[in-house]
Amino acid sequence: MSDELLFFTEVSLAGLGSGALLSITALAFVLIYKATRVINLAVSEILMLGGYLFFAAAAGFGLPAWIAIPLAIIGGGIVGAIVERGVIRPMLGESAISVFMVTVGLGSVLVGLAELTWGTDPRTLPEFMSNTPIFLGDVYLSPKIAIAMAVAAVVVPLFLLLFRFWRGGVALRATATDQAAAYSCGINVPGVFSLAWIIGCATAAGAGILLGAIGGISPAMGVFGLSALVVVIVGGLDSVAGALIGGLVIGLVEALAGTYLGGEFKMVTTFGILIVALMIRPYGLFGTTEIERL
Amino acid sequence: MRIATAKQSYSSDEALLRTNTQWAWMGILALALLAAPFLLDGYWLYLACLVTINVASATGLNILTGFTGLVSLGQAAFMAVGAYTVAVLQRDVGTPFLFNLLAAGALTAIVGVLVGLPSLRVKGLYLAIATIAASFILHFVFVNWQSLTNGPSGISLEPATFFGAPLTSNFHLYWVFVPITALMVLGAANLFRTRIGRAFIAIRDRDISAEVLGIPLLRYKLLSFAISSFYAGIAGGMWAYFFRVVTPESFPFITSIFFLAAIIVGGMGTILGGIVGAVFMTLVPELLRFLVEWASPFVPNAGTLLSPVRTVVFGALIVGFLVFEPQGMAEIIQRIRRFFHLWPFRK
Amino acid sequence: MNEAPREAGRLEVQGLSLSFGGLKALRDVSFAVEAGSITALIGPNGAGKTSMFNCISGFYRPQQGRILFDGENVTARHAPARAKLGFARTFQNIALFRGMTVLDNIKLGRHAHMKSNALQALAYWGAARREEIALREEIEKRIIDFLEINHIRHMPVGSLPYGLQKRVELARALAMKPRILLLDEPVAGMNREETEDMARFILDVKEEWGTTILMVEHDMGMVMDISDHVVVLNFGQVIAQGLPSEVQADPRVVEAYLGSGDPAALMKRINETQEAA
Amino acid sequence: MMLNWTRRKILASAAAMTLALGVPAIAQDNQEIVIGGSIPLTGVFGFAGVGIEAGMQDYIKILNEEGGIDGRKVRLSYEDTGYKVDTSVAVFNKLTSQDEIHLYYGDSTGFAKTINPELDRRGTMIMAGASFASELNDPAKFPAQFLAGPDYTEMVSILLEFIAKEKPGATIMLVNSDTEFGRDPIAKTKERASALGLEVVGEIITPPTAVDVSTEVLKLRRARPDYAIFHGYILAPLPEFMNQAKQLGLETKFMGTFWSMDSSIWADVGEAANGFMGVMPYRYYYDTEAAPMLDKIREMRPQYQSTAYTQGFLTAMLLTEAAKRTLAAGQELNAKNLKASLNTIKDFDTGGLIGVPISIPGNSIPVGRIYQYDAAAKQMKPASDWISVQE
Repeated sequence: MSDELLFFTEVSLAGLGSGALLSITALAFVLIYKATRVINLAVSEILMLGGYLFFAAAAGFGLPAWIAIPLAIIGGGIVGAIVERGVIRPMLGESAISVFMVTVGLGSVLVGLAELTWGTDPRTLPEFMSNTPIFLGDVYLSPKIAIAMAVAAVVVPLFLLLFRFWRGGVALRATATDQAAAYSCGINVPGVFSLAWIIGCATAAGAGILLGAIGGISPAMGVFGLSALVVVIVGGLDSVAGALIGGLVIGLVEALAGTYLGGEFKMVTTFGILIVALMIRPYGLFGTTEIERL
Repeated sequence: MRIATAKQSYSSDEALLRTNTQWAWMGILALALLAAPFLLDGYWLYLACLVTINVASATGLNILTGFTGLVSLGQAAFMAVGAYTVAVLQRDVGTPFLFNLLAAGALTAIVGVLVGLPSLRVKGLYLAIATIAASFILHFVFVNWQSLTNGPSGISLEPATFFGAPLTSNFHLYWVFVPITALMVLGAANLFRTRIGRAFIAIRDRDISAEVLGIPLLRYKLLSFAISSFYAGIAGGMWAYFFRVVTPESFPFITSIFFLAAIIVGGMGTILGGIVGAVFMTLVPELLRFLVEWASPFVPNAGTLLSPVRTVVFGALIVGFLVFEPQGMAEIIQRIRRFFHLWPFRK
Repeated sequence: MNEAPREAGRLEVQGLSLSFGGLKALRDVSFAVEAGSITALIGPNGAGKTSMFNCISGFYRPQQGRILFDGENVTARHAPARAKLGFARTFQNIALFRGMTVLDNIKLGRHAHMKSNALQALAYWGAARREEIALREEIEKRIIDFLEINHIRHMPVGSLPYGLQKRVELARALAMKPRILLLDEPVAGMNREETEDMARFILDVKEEWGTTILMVEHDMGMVMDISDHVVVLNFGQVIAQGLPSEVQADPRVVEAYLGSGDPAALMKRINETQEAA
Repeated sequence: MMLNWTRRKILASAAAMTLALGVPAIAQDNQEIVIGGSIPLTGVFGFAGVGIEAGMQDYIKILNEEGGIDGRKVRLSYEDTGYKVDTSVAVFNKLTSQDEIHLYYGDSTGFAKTINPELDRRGTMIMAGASFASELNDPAKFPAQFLAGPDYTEMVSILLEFIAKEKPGATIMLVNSDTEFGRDPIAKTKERASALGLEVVGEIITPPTAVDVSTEVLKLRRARPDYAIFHGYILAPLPEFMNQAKQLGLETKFMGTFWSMDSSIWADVGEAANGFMGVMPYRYYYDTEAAPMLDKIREMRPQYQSTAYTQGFLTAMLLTEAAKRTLAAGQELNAKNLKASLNTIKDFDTGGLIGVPISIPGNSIPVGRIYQYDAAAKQMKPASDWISVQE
């Protein structure tokens, strides 16, 4: 392999790897949107919270990673449940924008609470992943990124399968299609809402652990969620496959733009793609088009 | 209890202030605004100027989001465009203060129309996200168009002069900012007693029906973007004269959320809402400062709690108002007003 | 201002077809609405009446056919342009703007005929001020009195009872300087007394304003009482048209209303059509 | 009596009113000297702010125990800014309306630039702070400010001097965050490097929010520079860079500037941090070379104190030194006199906080020294002598 090609391959792989991380985060958005039609911007902060919960369990209580990780994920789910019951359900029937802004406010509350609990200093998570470099032939792949890819490779198909075959997943899909009809079919719609929030927030918390392991944690790390939001808009707000493919595409494009144009072009390329995507396919590559009525 | 006043003519019934009580309140407000700079110390005068700028910007955002129903998270970026316009004009051209402000408004209006173009295809949250994208792209321009914006280090401004008088201190700026903002608020109030304002509200309430009733949607959405950005641009211009330095980091994304929060808390779709929201949201963090100061003898490290507490309160206000008082503070004020209208004959 | 009502227009629909995906909502529909007449468009649920209205007011673009207004082809015109031309409509599910008062809702109808620009509006000065005050005067004198809604003019529309809301919608349509009024179920959901009031207002509009009126209505009694001409749609096709008395006697119409013997199939069609609309 | 008491109360409230209304209080001879401070106790810079505050307080305590300035006590009046410019400005306005302030500590480049016109307008105080932005090192544009150390360009120059000596002709990669802070020294660094015969083989700009730096590491690997100079970061993403570079077997030496150089932030990183180098204008708390002021600090604070602490301590020392010299000359405390007095500081002994006697002819103190992290000892060890880039 020529040097140039090798470099390109490595950059692309690294891009796909961080794209995988975006995909997992995007999944949290999609799950919640699919069931409840809420764009939950607080996913970003749940992500941050996941990192901190892991930090508290692993560094604070000295628990081993295999206990700390599930604890943090469950913690994220619990926060999701509380939030759904506490502030989202009373907003049922309000405009999408209002609920969106509620999640924005919620995000701010969570950041403040994290700052009060853990302080504002950035921190490093204890090492819990292998640090052995991975070489595919001559191609180097950062181990943490490889792990992110592996996790995405497991989690995304898992969600696809769950949606298709598991009862709860079917209920979720039914609710997504038509709330009233699902309700009249005896589906526990509020239950489905809670479930979606729990799974969504747990996913976000899991993504937060991965993210924290790579870049450390800080109350401001939720900004990452904005990039994931771009992914879901490009991929389609209600499409699991869209989250996967959107994440990989954005990850790849960011890596290539960052390498060949310069790091300052990463964000602007992402948002440029977003605008183009909105103009060409307003409901994303795989999203469902909403029909307007008079 | 006040008896409904008989109107002499339709034009008096179309006026903004229709009752003596309203005139009286307006008079009190005007007196307070006149007396304020003589009574306030440096700190409060600084806040008064900041509040004035924020009121102008929030009123602009309210036109777009509150009245037209187009959610924008790009208000900070629009203000930045205005601030940069003022800075560049002053540095390179040397045009006078008022001209610069108007130019800032005009240019920002054009940028606003461009940013509003996706409303051709998308609306609601998708549009909100498009405005986020636009603000990041604008930020990129501010950082990288070195020759114009001086890159990351930004532009410093000389103090403005207003008909020969230098506007150096907050005391001076107050006398210029308050009338400008008052005019802007008056303009917004006027707008909503004409066909254009009605068209905006119609688009917000039922956009498709509005079209059938003869309102070209895209044109009016873009017009709303233009007017709202015009306001943001002027507010940004005032901001530039106030702080006298403009950098890409002067208008972070959180500022956009701040303004959206201000109109949510104040009341979307009412002129009063934009005003009280901006005043309230600007002053709450400062009031928390006093709260923390007061608590410091009792709470260890109270000083380090201020910032997180502000973050929590900021979020909680957004959530709280949306859940419990979606119409905002303006509605609370109306309720109090109605109460006194009927007083002493309570329901 | 106090202008005279604009001249009534003649509407003609020629071979109109509209489909959503595979579903044909309208098939080759043709009929005419004579200037100054009251024409009723009737048919069972899902017959395509509202789709027809949506085509006429410019919200749907038909795949085939033409819409002529006083001989001019308006098929390609956008909704706002048609509004300006004199198409004024009300809506089946009341499309008043809840954030505005009754008066503002009515004023909104005049939008397309006003000229003030944003700068004048911000200053409330010049043309904007003159226009607004003249409009207010005209609405007070010609519409509010006419429709007997003086007592509610400053109320927010959301708080009004259903019947009054319908009346405000009519008021708004009148403010549009209509040359043809399109009324989508003007008395749906009204009690007897309200229905009679509305029928009287519609007749008065015809008498005093001379406006052409096309209405969709289910209330057969009222349709037969006030219409000059009736067009019957079923499954997207015109199955009969003529004088009320002729139509009433037409066996195809009777069959359409009583059902074709397979209620389940009919229901299905109806639901599908409503979905699409 | 009653009447008397009431009258006094009225007078007191009247005085309070006057204060509140912003009428300047009549200066008293023995009035205390207040140092104002917009200090980031929370936010991304919170770790530094806490140290800064402690350092300033400690120096003020020492000073007051020695009798203050010209018999006048010194007090620090400060508030948390959360490292947000608008909050810093609000704090500035609040503190200056409460007290007569001639000395000020500001927390960021953004604040330093934002408040500069106001400083010039008031002409009553001088300011130093947590920013070492090169732009501030311009007495013409920032006449009322100074930096208690080298500016960022000077810091990188010190690193370059060191590299030129250690490995002439070395290749260098610049890694900067896409922020004002990060981009600050880039342009000048290239000039300086070529003057010293060093080769800048590339520059990497990372988005401020970037967490994953894999692609950047690949760039580094491709260029295989002898040195990588990081600027515009505190910690992240440095450890990840160093980790991956180590995995890839790169020989590159990693270097940083002042705000990345505190040993406590590296303590958590572990083995990967070993060998990290950077420029430090002050001595570390645990330095063994003779330094009477460090002895005093260690006496007051038996625990490790951060470099931010030293920065705060030294800034307070220089601010008050300027005030001391102004008053000694019988001059009024205003920006012009204070700055002029500050500029008279020549071959000044900081009690060993800086290893060489310092002079402040302009706005900065362009001296520093290279330290290297020793992961086993969890300490920064000196790797060079003191280097001055004063021209």
